[in-house]
Amino acid sequence: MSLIEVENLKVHFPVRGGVFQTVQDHVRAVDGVSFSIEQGQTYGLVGESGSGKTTTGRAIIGLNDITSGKVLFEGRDLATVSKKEYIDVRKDIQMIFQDPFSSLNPKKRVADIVAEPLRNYEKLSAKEERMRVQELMELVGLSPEAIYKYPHEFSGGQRQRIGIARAIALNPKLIIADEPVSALDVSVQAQVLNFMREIQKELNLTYLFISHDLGIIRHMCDHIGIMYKGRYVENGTAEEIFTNPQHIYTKRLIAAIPDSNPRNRDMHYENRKLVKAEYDRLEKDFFDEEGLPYSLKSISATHQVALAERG
Amino acid sequence: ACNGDDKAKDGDDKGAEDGDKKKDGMYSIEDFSNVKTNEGEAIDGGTITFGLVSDTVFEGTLNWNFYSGAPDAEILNWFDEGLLTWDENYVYTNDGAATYEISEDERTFTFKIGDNVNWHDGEPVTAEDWQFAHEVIGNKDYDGPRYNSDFTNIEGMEEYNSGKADTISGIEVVDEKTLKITYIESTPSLLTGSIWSYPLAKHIFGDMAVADISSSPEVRQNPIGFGPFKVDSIVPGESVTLTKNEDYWRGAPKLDGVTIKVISSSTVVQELETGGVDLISDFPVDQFPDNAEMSNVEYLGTIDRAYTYIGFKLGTWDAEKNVVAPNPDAKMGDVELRQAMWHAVDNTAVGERFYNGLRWNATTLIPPSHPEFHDDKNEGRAYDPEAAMKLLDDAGYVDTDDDGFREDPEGKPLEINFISMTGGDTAEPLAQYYVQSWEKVGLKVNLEMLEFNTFYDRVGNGGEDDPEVDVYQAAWGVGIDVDPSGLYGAEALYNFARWENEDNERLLKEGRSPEAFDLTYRQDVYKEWQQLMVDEVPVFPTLYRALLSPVNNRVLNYAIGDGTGIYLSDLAVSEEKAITAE
Amino acid sequence: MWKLIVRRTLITIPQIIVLSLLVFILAQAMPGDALTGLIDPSIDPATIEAMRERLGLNNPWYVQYIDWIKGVLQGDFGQSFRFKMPVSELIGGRMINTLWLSLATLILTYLIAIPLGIISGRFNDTWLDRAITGYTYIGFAAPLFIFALVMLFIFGFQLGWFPTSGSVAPGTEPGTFAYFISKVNHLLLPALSMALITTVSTVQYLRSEIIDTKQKDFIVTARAKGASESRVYNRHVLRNSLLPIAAFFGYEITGLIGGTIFIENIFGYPGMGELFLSSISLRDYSVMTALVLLFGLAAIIGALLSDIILSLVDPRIRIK
Amino acid sequence: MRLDKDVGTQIPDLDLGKSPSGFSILLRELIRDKVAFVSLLFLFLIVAGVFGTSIILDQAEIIKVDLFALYEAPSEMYWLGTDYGGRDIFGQLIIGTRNSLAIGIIVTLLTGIIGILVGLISGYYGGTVDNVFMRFVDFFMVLPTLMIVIAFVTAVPGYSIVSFSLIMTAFLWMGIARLIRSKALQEKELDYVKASKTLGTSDFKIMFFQVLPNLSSIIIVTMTLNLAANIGIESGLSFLGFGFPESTPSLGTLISYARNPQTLELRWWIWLPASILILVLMLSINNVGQALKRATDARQRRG
Amino acid sequence: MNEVLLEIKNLKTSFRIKDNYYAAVDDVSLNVKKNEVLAIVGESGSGKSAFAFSIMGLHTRAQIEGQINYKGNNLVTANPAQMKKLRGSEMGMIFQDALSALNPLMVVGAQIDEAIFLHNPKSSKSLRKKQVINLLNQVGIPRPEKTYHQYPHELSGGMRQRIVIAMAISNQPELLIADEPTTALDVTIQSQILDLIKELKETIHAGIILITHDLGVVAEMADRVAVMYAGQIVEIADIYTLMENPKHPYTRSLLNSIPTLSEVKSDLHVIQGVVPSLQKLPRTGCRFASRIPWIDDSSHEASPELHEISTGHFVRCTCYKDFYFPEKVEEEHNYVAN
Ligand SMILES: Nc1ncnc2c1ncn2[C@@H]1O[C@H](COP(=O)(O)OP(=O)(O)OP(=O)(O)O)[C@@H](O)[C@H]1O
Ligand SMILES: Nc1ncnc2c1ncn2[C@@H]1O[C@H](COP(=O)(O)OP(=O)(O)OP(=O)(O)O)[C@@H](O)[C@H]1O
Ligand SMILES: [Mg+2]
Ligand SMILES: [Mg+2]
Repeated sequence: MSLIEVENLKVHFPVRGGVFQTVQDHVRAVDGVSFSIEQGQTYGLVGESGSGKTTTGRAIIGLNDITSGKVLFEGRDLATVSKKEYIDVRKDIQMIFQDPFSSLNPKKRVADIVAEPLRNYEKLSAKEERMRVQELMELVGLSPEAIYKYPHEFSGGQRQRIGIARAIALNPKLIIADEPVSALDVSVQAQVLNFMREIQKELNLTYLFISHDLGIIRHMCDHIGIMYKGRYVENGTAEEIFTNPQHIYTKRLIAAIPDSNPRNRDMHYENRKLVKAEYDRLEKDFFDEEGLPYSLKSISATHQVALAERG
Repeated sequence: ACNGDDKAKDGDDKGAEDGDKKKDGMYSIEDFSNVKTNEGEAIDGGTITFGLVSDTVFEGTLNWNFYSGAPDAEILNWFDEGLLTWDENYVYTNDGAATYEISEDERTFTFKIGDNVNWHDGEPVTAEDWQFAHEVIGNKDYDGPRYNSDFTNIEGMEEYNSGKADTISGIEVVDEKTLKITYIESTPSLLTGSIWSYPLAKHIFGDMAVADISSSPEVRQNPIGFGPFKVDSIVPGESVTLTKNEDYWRGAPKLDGVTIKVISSSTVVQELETGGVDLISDFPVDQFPDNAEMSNVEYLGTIDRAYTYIGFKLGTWDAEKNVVAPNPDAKMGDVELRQAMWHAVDNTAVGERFYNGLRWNATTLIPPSHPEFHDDKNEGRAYDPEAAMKLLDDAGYVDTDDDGFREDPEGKPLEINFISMTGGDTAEPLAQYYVQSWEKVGLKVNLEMLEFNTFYDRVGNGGEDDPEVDVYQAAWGVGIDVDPSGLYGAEALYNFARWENEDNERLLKEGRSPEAFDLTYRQDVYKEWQQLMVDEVPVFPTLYRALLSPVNNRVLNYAIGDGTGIYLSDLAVSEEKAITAE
Repeated sequence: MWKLIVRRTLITIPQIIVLSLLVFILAQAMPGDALTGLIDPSIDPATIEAMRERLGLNNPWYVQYIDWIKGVLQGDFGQSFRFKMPVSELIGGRMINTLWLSLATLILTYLIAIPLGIISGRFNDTWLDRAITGYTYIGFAAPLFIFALVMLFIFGFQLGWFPTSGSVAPGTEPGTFAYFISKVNHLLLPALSMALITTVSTVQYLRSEIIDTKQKDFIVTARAKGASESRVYNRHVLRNSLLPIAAFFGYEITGLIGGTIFIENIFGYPGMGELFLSSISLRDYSVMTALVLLFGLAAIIGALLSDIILSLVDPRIRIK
Repeated sequence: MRLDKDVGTQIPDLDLGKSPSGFSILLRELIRDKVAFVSLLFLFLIVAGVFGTSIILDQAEIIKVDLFALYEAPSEMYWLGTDYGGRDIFGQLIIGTRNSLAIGIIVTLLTGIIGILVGLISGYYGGTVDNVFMRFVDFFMVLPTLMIVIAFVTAVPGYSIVSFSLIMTAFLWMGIARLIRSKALQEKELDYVKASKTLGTSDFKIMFFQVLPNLSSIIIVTMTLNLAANIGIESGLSFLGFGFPESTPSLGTLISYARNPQTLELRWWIWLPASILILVLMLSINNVGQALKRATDARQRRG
Repeated sequence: MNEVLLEIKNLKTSFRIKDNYYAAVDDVSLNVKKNEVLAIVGESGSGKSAFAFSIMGLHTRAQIEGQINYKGNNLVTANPAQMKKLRGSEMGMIFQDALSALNPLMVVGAQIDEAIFLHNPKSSKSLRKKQVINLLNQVGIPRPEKTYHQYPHELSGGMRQRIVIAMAISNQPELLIADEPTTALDVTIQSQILDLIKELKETIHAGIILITHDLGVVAEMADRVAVMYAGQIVEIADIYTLMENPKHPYTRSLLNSIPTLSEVKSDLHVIQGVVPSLQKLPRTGCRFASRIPWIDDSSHEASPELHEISTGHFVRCTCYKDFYFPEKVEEEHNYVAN
């Protein structure tokens, strides 16, 4: 059984307007998304800005209300579980935020930040708590003495590690990482990515990894879902997506990634042109009248593509 | 004490010098004349500016029959007047616009309006106008404050007022210029201000609904009268300009016109110094010492028909029966306590210190502004703390627990609640001074300063007396009629002391009786009454007041006070422009 | 855009009702009433009581309120108890005075604020800026009433340059040039006194707004395009900095209301603020209530105006 | 040359905007800003002086009327002369300043507390709660506050420091509520709030223990500036005669004596010291407030 | 075609912080030729923008030393009027954040129009409008007439960036400086913008300075690359040399720390620490030394120079010779770093 299964998830935000600020319309931020993640795997969510990646992640962890659909965590539907159970489940899902600067309260010491989840869920004595925090700090590769410092005394990469320490404090099973490195300098990115992979192995974590950088997704993920306007266009293993993209949108996305080999640039440029031409030509076939992708069709056991009914 | 009459005679030599004489900063009303010393020759025409000192604007109800605010009355004075005039003792004379005759039974008055008395629009002032004024005031829709016992004393007025009669039986128009009014009760008060002598122009207001008159443009924007000046224009709340009434019955005024402008008490001095105004009605006495030597004006002075007093709450008001309900157990019920409290305060010092002598120790409840009736032999109760303490000791008010304050005869702590009104700089320290004085004789008094409305609410203006109030300080302006029953009678709501006394009732009654047409009889009655009040002390007067009225040196033929024989139509100026201060 | 106006206007209605209710209850709660001031031995207390009855002052407050609000809905604010004239008429004259005073103050405020703000913002940290900032500091700290008193003292009394009370010289004929001049002469000192104080917040605001805008990327862009410094300021910095000032305009009105009470009181200027204070002490409820309501309305309209102005000048809001 | 290896100390000045304790930064900035520092010292002296002396001073003695010492010019006996009641101006000034300050402080604190509560709840929860609160605040905002307060003061019988403060508070808390709300709205969008939510921290705890500390500097700044404003409002009301009774002197009451032109012109000692004192007080408080404001705004920070 | 357009010699740009000046750009020398793309890469804070601003003369409060020779004129000593003339006409600049680079209160058409007008004040309005529409077409805006009258906030990120580009090229500049023109954009849009710049280069033959921190972009676009670290150029070479044969430890680390599509490495190389802040920059010795602590001190030069190790390939400091990637650097050094 998958650790988490998302079925036809929809998150709509009301748009208010008119004389009385009534609900006029909805932003379909997430509009029918389904995927599942196996224990210990990393699942990548890619898509351009505004495609609903963050909203999906937040809906799972409960930061956004789910309009409809199911989120099954270890078989339990998060929308219907009892409050008590929910608190339990919540411990198992944690989040790493994009911005290491704003995700740590600047007025709190690292010790307090990392201990926050412990204080909420586990009754520990002050000493036990400190021990645990130091342990966690060590785990994320920071000096245990650093717990009395404030976040601003750390570099971006180190802060991201503090965020991770906080996220893993309760031994969660699933970690949702929303663009965990996009705010970091190139040289620091690697630090965090390496580290995330390390603790994944160590703690048998499952990641929902959200990013728009396909290079990083490729590096990190086993499975990938490509989002477009709140829907899926393609879902499959990293291999399948990168070597055998089926949807023109996926193709175009991949073609748009700059090639790091300068010698390929002309070829790459031509390829991009070709893909663009194909995209323009086939747009009608891959998107419905509203310009939204169709629902997913399986083309192999692991690989689904959004195609029109006719195929 | 003295009266305005004396001053009129010997004012000449004093008025100009008072500044120099009073180096010690102490003044006295005797130093002031109420008639302006004329300097220079009158020029033809000219206009003057009259400053209406008021911190609230004039309301603009410019008709004697409807006005309620004092500022309005000051404006009215310039363009309208009563048909009857009175002498310095406030007794009606026969040299006004109308003359009067009294019938044998002293109940019917026959008035004759002068032939040359015409409204500003040229229409004659008629007996019908006079009758009309009574009809309007007596009408049930009348919205002014004039309807009172003076009117109900007219035969048939109450029937008319209640709608039972269509006319007032006691008022008869004999001919165009002759009116006859019959009163129910004959009283000397009739001769001192109790006759309503202000006609209402029927040709203008006759067709209006009574309720609409007071807000009509004929009252507010183009008011009419038959006085020496005519209203030319009005800036509501700010100023009025008047031009002379060529047709004035005493003869055309000498001045071409008058401008009345409202000035606040804070700008009075400045306006006077710069000649912005030529004369004002009431100069704030607290500003006098600093400006006594203003070179371009002469200060006229007269005794104000008013006194300040301290009252003791001795009961409550019975709103059902409309009489006072004395409370024999009132905290202030002990007459010796009240006497002691009078003795404890040094009003001479207060007058000298706070008012530089322009207010002075009051002795009786009839102020010297009524020289015929004020008993200047009666000393009241002089400042004498020793006497006060003795009185208190004797009455059993002694300090039993050594806290410095006296307890009541039962030995219970005595805390007297004293309220006074805010307003003016000195109000608070003055009240505070009284508290201190009482403390000196061992009385514990708590002071609360209240704003006007709250003050009267608590004193019992609405008929509900605040039981928390024991002593209060207030002031009365008194009418030209000396009769004090409206303030101290058992049926008077304004008897805030809620005091009732048989002798008092008797004396008040005697003062209004037909016998009192005899002056000495009436003087004796009021002398006795003044003494009664000094003995009983339901209230005690604290200060009498001077009314100061600076007048620019260029102004000629001006006087304040009554019975001077100088009229506004005589007013003239010696220079085109007001003289400014050096 | 119109939706905004409609919505704001609709919201205004309950605001007005609550405001009127509040004021009315307050008025009723005040000790004394319009006739308390008539205490005078020559006036029969029974007469006063009868007048009170006739004026409905003895009715329960809600009856009085309903009577009153009925009238207001028909545009009738009732009669002034003290002035015995329709409240609307009474206020009418005062309103014009206050309107002129406010207008003059506003004009002066901006006449002072805009150049000072611009100089101070553009040349920040120069001695000129320091002088202006110093002025704003003092202006910020000086209570209006102290400043007004001092102004009155110096220019009204000592130097005698300006009249010290009233709104127009007595006897000047309305409509004439002399009348106009006299009006202007009377409101100059009060308006200037108020403007000198109220302007400082605008100066400060404009200054920091300019300093802010100066550092914006699009200013660098303008320079990169080759625009001269003066063009950068006139076309880009100023326009963008004045926007919040324009939006502030409506709120200035709210600020003026408080100011006029002091100013009119100190300068004896017969306007609504002055009338308000006297109607309070005279317990002239109908006038007082109407005045508060009008001032409230002015504030509401001011806020509305600000929103509208902002949405007119700022395309980012206009679109919505 | 080798760099200091302690990364922790390498970074700090990368982002001074957020700091461990807003307060210490504010203080540091204050001390650095000479004008503000002098103002602060001054303020401290005034406050300490006023509260200190007012303990020693015999208030009853000060408001005691002395008929034989009216309008005394300043002398050794009466440092700042006396008023028309023969009362010592210096004493009144001290007590008046104390009263004005007390009112200012009480009102500032009360409005602060209400404003913070309302603003925080409104901004943090947003949505309907916010809507309701903000309609309410909007309503209060457009009230002609001064007039309503005057009406209130007139209607409320026998007011004291407490009731007067309450009345003022009732109409002055909206500004700070609005400010706090808008800041809370911004703050709650920051990831640390979201993080706390996902960690199971209760809304109450997040609001008061996570968000509130981050608003501390802005609160301090606003409260400081409000303090000046509130003292101004109090003295303004007293000036108009709707503040304290005379027996409770305040700066405004002392200044209002100047409305008597004689006092204004001839007896400067009654109103001038109070005017100067209030000016200096406001100037100092404002200076401190402005300096604090600069300190919180990283861009404007000096040095 | 290969004439030198811009020659920068020993450029030093310093900012005043408290009472001292600190150089954000420290002794930078390089050339830009016509028709070539010179990429400048480096971490945040390495001085790239400060460098670009210095060339354009856009610093308001900075001290600039050295020479910036543009077509033989030294821009450092040029007077404001001369600079004003050059800016926007011969030298165009594209900014990173297109939204904030556009005046929110002006329609975009007017903003481009202004760029033209400033250098051709006599041209007629209608003519300019035509030019603007042309430019909008040129940068690939679908309905230029409509877009002309739109405000920046009404446009998408990609569109805005195009407007900024249109503005920069409106007067056919000979030198175009693009400061991270695509950082804020999605990959698909980024590729469009990059292609656009590429096409522009072909049409206007300008010399382009492309500032970026994305090595992918560099690989796609650059002819030559300068790598900046802490205000200095640490390596400069043509694109192929640099990508295939990087020498400086910083360049090498950088290249190794980026995940690529082609080869999935299990571990990325990690560079320790961050670029120190301006005040804390080491002013002597090898500025990168602290971030490669496993390299012996003796490998570094006392005052590192740029060494030309092959034609057109310059590397700073001798430490590159001894550089190697340590095994598992992280474990060893994280603790040291705290
Ligand atoms: N609270 C909200 N209210 C209204 N709309 C929202 C809200 N949150 C997100 N949206 C909208 O939902 C859509 C999806 O947003 P989301 O943040 O999930 O995108 P994303 O893929 O994470 O984009 P990015 O790469 O920019 O982070 C966007 O159009 C966004 O404007
Ligand atoms: N106006 C300025 N005043 C003071 N210091 C400045 C100023 N502008 C830049 N700096 C400092 O100069 C150094 C270089 O900044 P610069 O903006 O050039 O970096 P960058 O390489 O462009 O970084 P990024 O990739 O983040 O844009 C940084 O340490 C920065 O803090
Ligand atoms: Mg996102
Ligand atoms: Mg940069």
